[in-house]
Amino acid sequence: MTVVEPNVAHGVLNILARVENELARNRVPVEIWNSDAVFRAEMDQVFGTCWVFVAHESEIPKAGDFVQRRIGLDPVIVTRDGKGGINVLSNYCRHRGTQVCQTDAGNSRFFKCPYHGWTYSNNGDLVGTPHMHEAYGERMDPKEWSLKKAPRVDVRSGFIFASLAQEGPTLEEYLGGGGWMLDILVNLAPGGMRVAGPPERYQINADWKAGAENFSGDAYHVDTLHWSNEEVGMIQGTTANAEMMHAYDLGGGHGTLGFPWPMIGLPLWGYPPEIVEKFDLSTFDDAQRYVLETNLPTVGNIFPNFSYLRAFAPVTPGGPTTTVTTFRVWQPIAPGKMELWNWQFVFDFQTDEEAHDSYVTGQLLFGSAGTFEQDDTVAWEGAGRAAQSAWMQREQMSFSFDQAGRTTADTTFDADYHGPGTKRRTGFGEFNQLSFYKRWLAVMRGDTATVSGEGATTR
Amino acid sequence: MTVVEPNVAHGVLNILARVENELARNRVPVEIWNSDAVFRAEMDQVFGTCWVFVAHESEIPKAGDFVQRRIGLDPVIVTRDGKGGINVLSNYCRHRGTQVCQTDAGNSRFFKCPYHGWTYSNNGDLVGTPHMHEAYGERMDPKEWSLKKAPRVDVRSGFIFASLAQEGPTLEEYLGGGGWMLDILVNLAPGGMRVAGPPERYQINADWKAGAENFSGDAYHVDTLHWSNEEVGMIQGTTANAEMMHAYDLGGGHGTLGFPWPMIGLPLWGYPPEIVEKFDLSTFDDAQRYVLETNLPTVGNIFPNFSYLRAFAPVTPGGPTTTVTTFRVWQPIAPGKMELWNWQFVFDFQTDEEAHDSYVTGQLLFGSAGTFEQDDTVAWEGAGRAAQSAWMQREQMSFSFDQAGRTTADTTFDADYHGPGTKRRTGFGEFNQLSFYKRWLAVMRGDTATVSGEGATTR
Amino acid sequence: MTVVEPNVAHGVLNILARVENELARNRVPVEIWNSDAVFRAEMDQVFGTCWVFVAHESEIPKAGDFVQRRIGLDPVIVTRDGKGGINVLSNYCRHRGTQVCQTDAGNSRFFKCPYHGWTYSNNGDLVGTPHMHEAYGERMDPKEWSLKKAPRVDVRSGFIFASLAQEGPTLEEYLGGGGWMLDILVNLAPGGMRVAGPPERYQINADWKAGAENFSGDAYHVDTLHWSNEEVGMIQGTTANAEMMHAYDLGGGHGTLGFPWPMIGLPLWGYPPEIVEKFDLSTFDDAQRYVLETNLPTVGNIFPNFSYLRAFAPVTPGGPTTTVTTFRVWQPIAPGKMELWNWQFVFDFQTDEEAHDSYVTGQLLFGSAGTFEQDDTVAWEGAGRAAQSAWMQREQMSFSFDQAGRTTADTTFDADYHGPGTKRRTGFGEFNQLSFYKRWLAVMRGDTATVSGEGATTR
Amino acid sequence: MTTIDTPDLAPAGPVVGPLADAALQNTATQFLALESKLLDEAREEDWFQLLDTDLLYVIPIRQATERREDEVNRKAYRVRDTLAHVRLRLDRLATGVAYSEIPPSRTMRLVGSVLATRTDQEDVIAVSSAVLLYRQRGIDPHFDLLPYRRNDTLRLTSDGPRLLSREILLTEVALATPNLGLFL
Amino acid sequence: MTTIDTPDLAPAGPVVGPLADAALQNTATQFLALESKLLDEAREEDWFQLLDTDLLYVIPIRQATERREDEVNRKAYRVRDTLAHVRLRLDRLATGVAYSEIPPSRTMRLVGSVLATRTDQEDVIAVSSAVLLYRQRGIDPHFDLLPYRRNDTLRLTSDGPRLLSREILLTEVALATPNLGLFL
Amino acid sequence: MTTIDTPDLAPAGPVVGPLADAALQNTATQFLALESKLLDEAREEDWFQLLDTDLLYVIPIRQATERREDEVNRKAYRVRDTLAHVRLRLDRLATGVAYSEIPPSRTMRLVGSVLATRTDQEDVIAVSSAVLLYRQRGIDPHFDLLPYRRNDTLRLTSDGPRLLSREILLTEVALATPNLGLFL
Ligand code: FES
Ligand code: FES
Ligand code: FES
Ligand SMILES: [Fe+3]
Ligand SMILES: [Fe+3]
Ligand SMILES: [Fe+3]
Repeated sequence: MTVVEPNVAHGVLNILARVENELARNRVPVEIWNSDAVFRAEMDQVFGTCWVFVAHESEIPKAGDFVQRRIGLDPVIVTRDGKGGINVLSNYCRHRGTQVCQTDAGNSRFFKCPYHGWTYSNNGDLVGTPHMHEAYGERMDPKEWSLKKAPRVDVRSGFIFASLAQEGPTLEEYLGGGGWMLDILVNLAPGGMRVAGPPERYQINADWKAGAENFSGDAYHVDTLHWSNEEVGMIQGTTANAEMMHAYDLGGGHGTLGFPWPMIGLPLWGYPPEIVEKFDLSTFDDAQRYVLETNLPTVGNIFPNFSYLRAFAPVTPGGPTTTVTTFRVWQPIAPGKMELWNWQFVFDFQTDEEAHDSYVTGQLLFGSAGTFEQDDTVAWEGAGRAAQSAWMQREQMSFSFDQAGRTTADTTFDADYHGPGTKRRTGFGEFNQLSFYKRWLAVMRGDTATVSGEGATTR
Repeated sequence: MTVVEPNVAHGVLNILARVENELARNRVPVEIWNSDAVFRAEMDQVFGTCWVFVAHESEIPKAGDFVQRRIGLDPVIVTRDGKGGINVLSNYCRHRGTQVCQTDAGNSRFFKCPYHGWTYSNNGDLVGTPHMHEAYGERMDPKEWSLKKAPRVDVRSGFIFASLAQEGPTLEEYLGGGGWMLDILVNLAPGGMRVAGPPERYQINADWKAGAENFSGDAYHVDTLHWSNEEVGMIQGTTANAEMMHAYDLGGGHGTLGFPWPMIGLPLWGYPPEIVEKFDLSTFDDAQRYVLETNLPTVGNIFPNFSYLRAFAPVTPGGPTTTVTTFRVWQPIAPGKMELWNWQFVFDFQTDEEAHDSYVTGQLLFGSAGTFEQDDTVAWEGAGRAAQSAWMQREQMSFSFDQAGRTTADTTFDADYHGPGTKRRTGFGEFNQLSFYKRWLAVMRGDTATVSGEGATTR
Repeated sequence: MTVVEPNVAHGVLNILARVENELARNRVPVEIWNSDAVFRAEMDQVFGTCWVFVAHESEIPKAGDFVQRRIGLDPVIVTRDGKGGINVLSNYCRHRGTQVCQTDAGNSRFFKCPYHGWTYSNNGDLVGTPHMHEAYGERMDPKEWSLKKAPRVDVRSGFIFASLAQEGPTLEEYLGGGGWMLDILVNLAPGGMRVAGPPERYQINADWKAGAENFSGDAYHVDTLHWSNEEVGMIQGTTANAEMMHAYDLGGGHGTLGFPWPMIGLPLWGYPPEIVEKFDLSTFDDAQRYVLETNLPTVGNIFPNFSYLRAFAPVTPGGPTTTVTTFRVWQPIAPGKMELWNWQFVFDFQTDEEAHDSYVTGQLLFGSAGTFEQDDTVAWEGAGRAAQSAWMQREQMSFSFDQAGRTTADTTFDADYHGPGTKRRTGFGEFNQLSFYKRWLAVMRGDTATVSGEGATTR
Repeated sequence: MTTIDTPDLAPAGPVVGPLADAALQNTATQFLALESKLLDEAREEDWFQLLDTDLLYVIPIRQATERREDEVNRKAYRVRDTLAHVRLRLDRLATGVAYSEIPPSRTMRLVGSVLATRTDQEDVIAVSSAVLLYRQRGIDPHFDLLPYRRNDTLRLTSDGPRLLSREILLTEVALATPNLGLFL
Repeated sequence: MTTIDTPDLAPAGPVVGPLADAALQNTATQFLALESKLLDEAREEDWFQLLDTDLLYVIPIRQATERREDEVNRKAYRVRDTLAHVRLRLDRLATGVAYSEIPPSRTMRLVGSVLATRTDQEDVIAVSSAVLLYRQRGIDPHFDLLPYRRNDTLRLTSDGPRLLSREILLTEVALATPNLGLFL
Repeated sequence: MTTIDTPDLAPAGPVVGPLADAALQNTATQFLALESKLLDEAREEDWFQLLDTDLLYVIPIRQATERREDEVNRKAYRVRDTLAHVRLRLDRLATGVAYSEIPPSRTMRLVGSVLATRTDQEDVIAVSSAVLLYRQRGIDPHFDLLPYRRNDTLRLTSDGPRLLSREILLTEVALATPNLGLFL
């Protein structure tokens, strides 16, 4: 994609060259996880061009509804205008920069700047300036002087994405296999899914890529980092996790791990009959149905920083069970620092009680106090700290993704899989993580022409 | 002025070039409000050369009195020495840098460094070194080893200014029309004005220029940002404010808005007879008298960061009235961050009770808890945040001063005004703000030869 | 020493050139005390090559014992392995950087990474990876994939030092006269000294060099900065301190001040008979014995940032007396900011009661609440603040070490001193401080070939 | 234009429930102080004994909204624990492999602004408090602050007061600490 | 040279006024707790009911000076409010266009170190307290801290205690928050 | 696999000493509040009158260790003061040349989580508290925070309570302030 000039500074280009060399031997250099220069370049190259998730339609159902979100470091207002359109607006007044929206959510037809009163419609247009005649003679052009708007906004299965680049692949092209897999997760029933509540947010001393990498394909950490959950009965059989999880490399940097829920007697992620009977799988294609019958998407990431996870768990140890679905954004806030935005999702048709169990249990496991989440939030801190080390920089430290070259698991592609990208019959190998970083490298270099990515093309 | 080599870095010169281009079409680029490089250059070019207000004589009336202030980021001790002279001293010991003064105010003949005891007179001279003979043989030269001193210190109507540049225009030349207008505000009676109390300080997440720009000429914000005051009866008629305020462009980046107090039945800012009878206007020239009879200075800024405001208000809604005078410094403390230093002033002759009413009411409106002030302090935050946005930088965002080219108000100069600079018969137009930034650009480029500035020369 | 390429940035080289010029006239430029670039270069040039103190053997007496320390900004685990060997290990997992040790001290044979379970022996070797066969086929090479280790670790009189450089002088060569003098302080009895307790830590807004410089030879500050202690009877005769202290310039940047304890009736630092009778001075050479009989090491610094002090004091004013020994590290944590690590030491043979008195009194004087320490911690702040001043930078401010050229004290070398380096018969002159900075300059330039340094060679 | 009318001073009743007397207020104060001490000393099992079997412990989600009353969505949870959930968390901490809290965060729970009021139920009191939790994890060079208000109810039993319900209103919309691996 | 003379232990009288008994101390504690709760919950009108008609609310200016007793200039004000001024501020907040507090800052007022003493007047008590106010404005990514001590007097009325005077001594010389758009 | 067994609720006894009644708790609360006030007002000599002649004031050293019980080494001291040491410190401060505290730090000691319990000795009570000390030194542009818990004993004398012992457990392993030139 050439819409943004590759304005990465010289120091960054050197780092990217080292990334390329190291990726070739299944390594990633430490310096990308906490560097002012790399972070600044990411704000342009990654968050200035990619399609970034900003909100779900169920968060702004009515005309006038809005939520405030971020793309990279930029606050944006995601609005539902009077015509039902969705707008992603910069939150800086065009007159002198004062922020026109100071809330996280609300409902309003207008955003009036408190400083001098310039007033914008919720589609971004400048619709009023006090003392218009004396001050400006004629009306300021509403479009020329509108709040800056994300030039492209689109929706996939209720998920709203925005791109700050004028040109480039469409959302459908961009998501590619990632969107195809996302559909499997959420389009099981008419109406799809909705948020169970507003996002909860917590700040982690780790680079946003640490979360994205992990959700892309890290089957290997579960029976160590999360072992305590096995001991107390919140999960079972995690020692087989890396073996049972199959890795989908969906192209475009998108990756998913698929767990064989049917194999452990929990078809369709263990949803109970009263839920399953509401499902309508007829909209899926054959390849999707194959996925639904074998290794269902369980944890995954859509490049760059939008992840999901579906799990089955007791609402308390030994108690009744539920299936939970969490989506999250690894929101960069500074080099080596992110803010995690975490939503629980339920199916639109679920009863309040069903939704409540799923919501509460989803938070019990994967909220900021989650019995799984807690340990991830701090395990990811190390990379960013190592990145700041003068010693490690002198040593040209790189982290190891050596499983890709060493694993003895069967890493051939599943020939029965006919969906986008590829599927390996194992969770060993750290392949998806490497694909994530290869995509990152390409995007950082402004070379994002081949949207469907290496994963998709090797299919 | 060539006393400081224009040591602005290359990146800054590019920014300044864009500022020049944008100013030509009544715009100012967003990047100047929060940039490490621009801020660093300001410390040299602006605060290293300009005459900067540091204190008022009434704060250090007696020999030995001192207050600690700042020029740019540098702490300076402003002292009244034994001969009545005023000195502006750097607060770093010449031996090893320990700060010799750790208080905001006091009275002392000497500043003794706590580390090794080097002792400086309150005129800065090094007057003692422990064990002088063994340590240094002969006495260290008191001048060569004095605390670094502002090379030039001068006073205008009780206001003490200092310049860190060895050469350049005199204070009188520098202030030009700004000084002439300041005199109108404070020299109404013998003895002039005095501080009602020490400064109060509060830290604002906004660039120092946001305050300077606003006080230079922003008549347009009052009936939006401060409307709540109208609703509760603390002010009246603000919808006519931008129209009634006349803009004085005084040259040198100094600007003032003059309100027609006589026109609303409040000649001389509404001072009551018992005050007015103490006034002696005979010292003013004809042009000053014209100002006093028509549009009196009400809010203004002396370049770079020294502002004033005079207002008339009830001491409580519906209660008796008073006239208040506040001076303030927009003290830079970091890129995009300032500390506001705010003083209330009263006439030296005022009784304790008169002074008390003016002081308390001045603070009620314009202190850190002021019913006007509160809203300014946060409205100004946006520009600095926008300046940090990668998106806005890619968009080459500039803020709008388009009123200058579009206003339908009568913007011809008042032909009856014969004072320095120019006077327009309206507060619309954002002219003074543009003059402030034009001056800023010239100073940043080290091109400060024409002291009297564009405003003065067009008179 | 050429083991580390002089990768100091261009801006730093300019600063170093100015340091050289200024040192030639007994000055040191202000900019070295608080500069991102200088600090970053120090992490490589100083802390990446020098032998740095990390722990004392008495802190990790048993197999498995470890403490966590820092070299420059890098956390290191100092371990006693099963064979009694001492290892200095980087605390970043080689897989993805997670920190494998989250405690300050403990006892463990292994460090297991919480993220994916890679497990390291306490000698650093990688000894386990979960699912080894599936994940990695063959065992990962334990040495190739070990925690990064300080390539060189050595011990002098119980003090453990590490160097991150592969090559260079041995510890003995590096310490030179500094080690010889250290021995005098601690090797007075079999078993030497031990820590009285774990280190206490406190963060000071001053550059690490401020402490190192002070302990290298600042006899001149005592009767000013610490005068309050004289007034309350915790010390006596400090007005004669600079005169009585003799300065040992031990080469290699190491310096010591020697106080004539015998002259004031307190031979051997005033240790009482029951302690002295345990001493065995037979291991010392003639020059060491001369030192012990004349000017005993009292305060000193081993380049770069390891200092010591021995003092004699009442346990309370007017009460019984004790002799205290404190060691400390001036740990850099940011430009212009250090963390002081302070240990009290006692002789290994001392009874609990003797040790207790020495410990408590050592802390009373030189702990974070110490009646001496308090004032040092803040007097040192000034240099770093001055370093950030745009004004002082424009003035090219340098701090004064002019005593070296001006003192009238007898600064000829003591001809009776036959130890390493030189000894002057005075504490005036600021010579040791200049030697510290000369050494710093050489090390920063990567020119550390002549280990024994200028001090030693001029003997 | 406003006038300065001194409003009728309504009795305290409408503003808040009936205030506890000194003895009851003391019961509440000591209970909250004891709790904070036990949790700061990592004595979670002792603390568990102070919980009522009907415990409901909720941290709702807060957002910046134009009106204070819209900020907290009481059907949106960071945490919604019953006693069984708390038991689960303690059991997990006790496994020795709950890494986020190994070593345990060093904490200081400063409880103040305690206000006890009586409720409809004779044996239940309502207690409002403000808390600042200061946390330093592992070898973190920095610290984290967690400010919050709590609306609790305590059941007065013959064994002493027991925590019956707790609602925690975090002051901030985003946690400035990586997780809530602590009881608030 | 000092000697360790144990000074005659003067009775508490000279150090501070006569201490309140437990009931009176409780009155003060609950009053301050209630206030902090109402203000944190943006219930300013309820809080207003707790103010005495003779209220004087003062924040003097503090500077760093060599002696503690010179720091605070009691004739220098950040704020000096009577009840009419407070009414004005509340009215302004209620206009819906007092932008600095739209949305209202999320706050947590932690009140501690409460000490109640009796005064010359039977129906007036003096109350000293320490407060940390934690504030997060709008969509600020950061928080602001306001530390201060308060010297209050409360008038004991048949309707309960009322705030008669409040002096606020800020700990810092410069506010680390952009304005005092809050009651302390 | 855990089961949710509600443990036998042990009486408060084992968890902590016998709780003070409201009057005794008030004695402790007022004592700590008074202390904090005097120290914040730089009235160290008045504070000194509140110390028992047998005072032991200790700040042990804390480290991050795997178990909470290993963190604090009670034979390792930042400070271990008797009354004579405190006297010495006050005398030094009074010299006028104890530079670190010229001018005196502006401080705010916020004391909360106060819990008083009875001890074996009739005239001695144990008091646990949590404190946040906010400090701004001289012309520092920043502030320092010192969080800690205190375990005190007070001797009840006819002249009022006196501080008999104080153990200060700092929350952090490294002080985020340059020195402890203050009483905690
Ligand atoms: S800044 Fe928005 S209207 Fe002026
Ligand atoms: S630093 Fe001032 S006398 Fe040495
Ligand atoms: S990061 Fe240590 S095992 Fe993966
Ligand atoms: Fe995980
Ligand atoms: Fe304004
Ligand atoms: Fe010293």
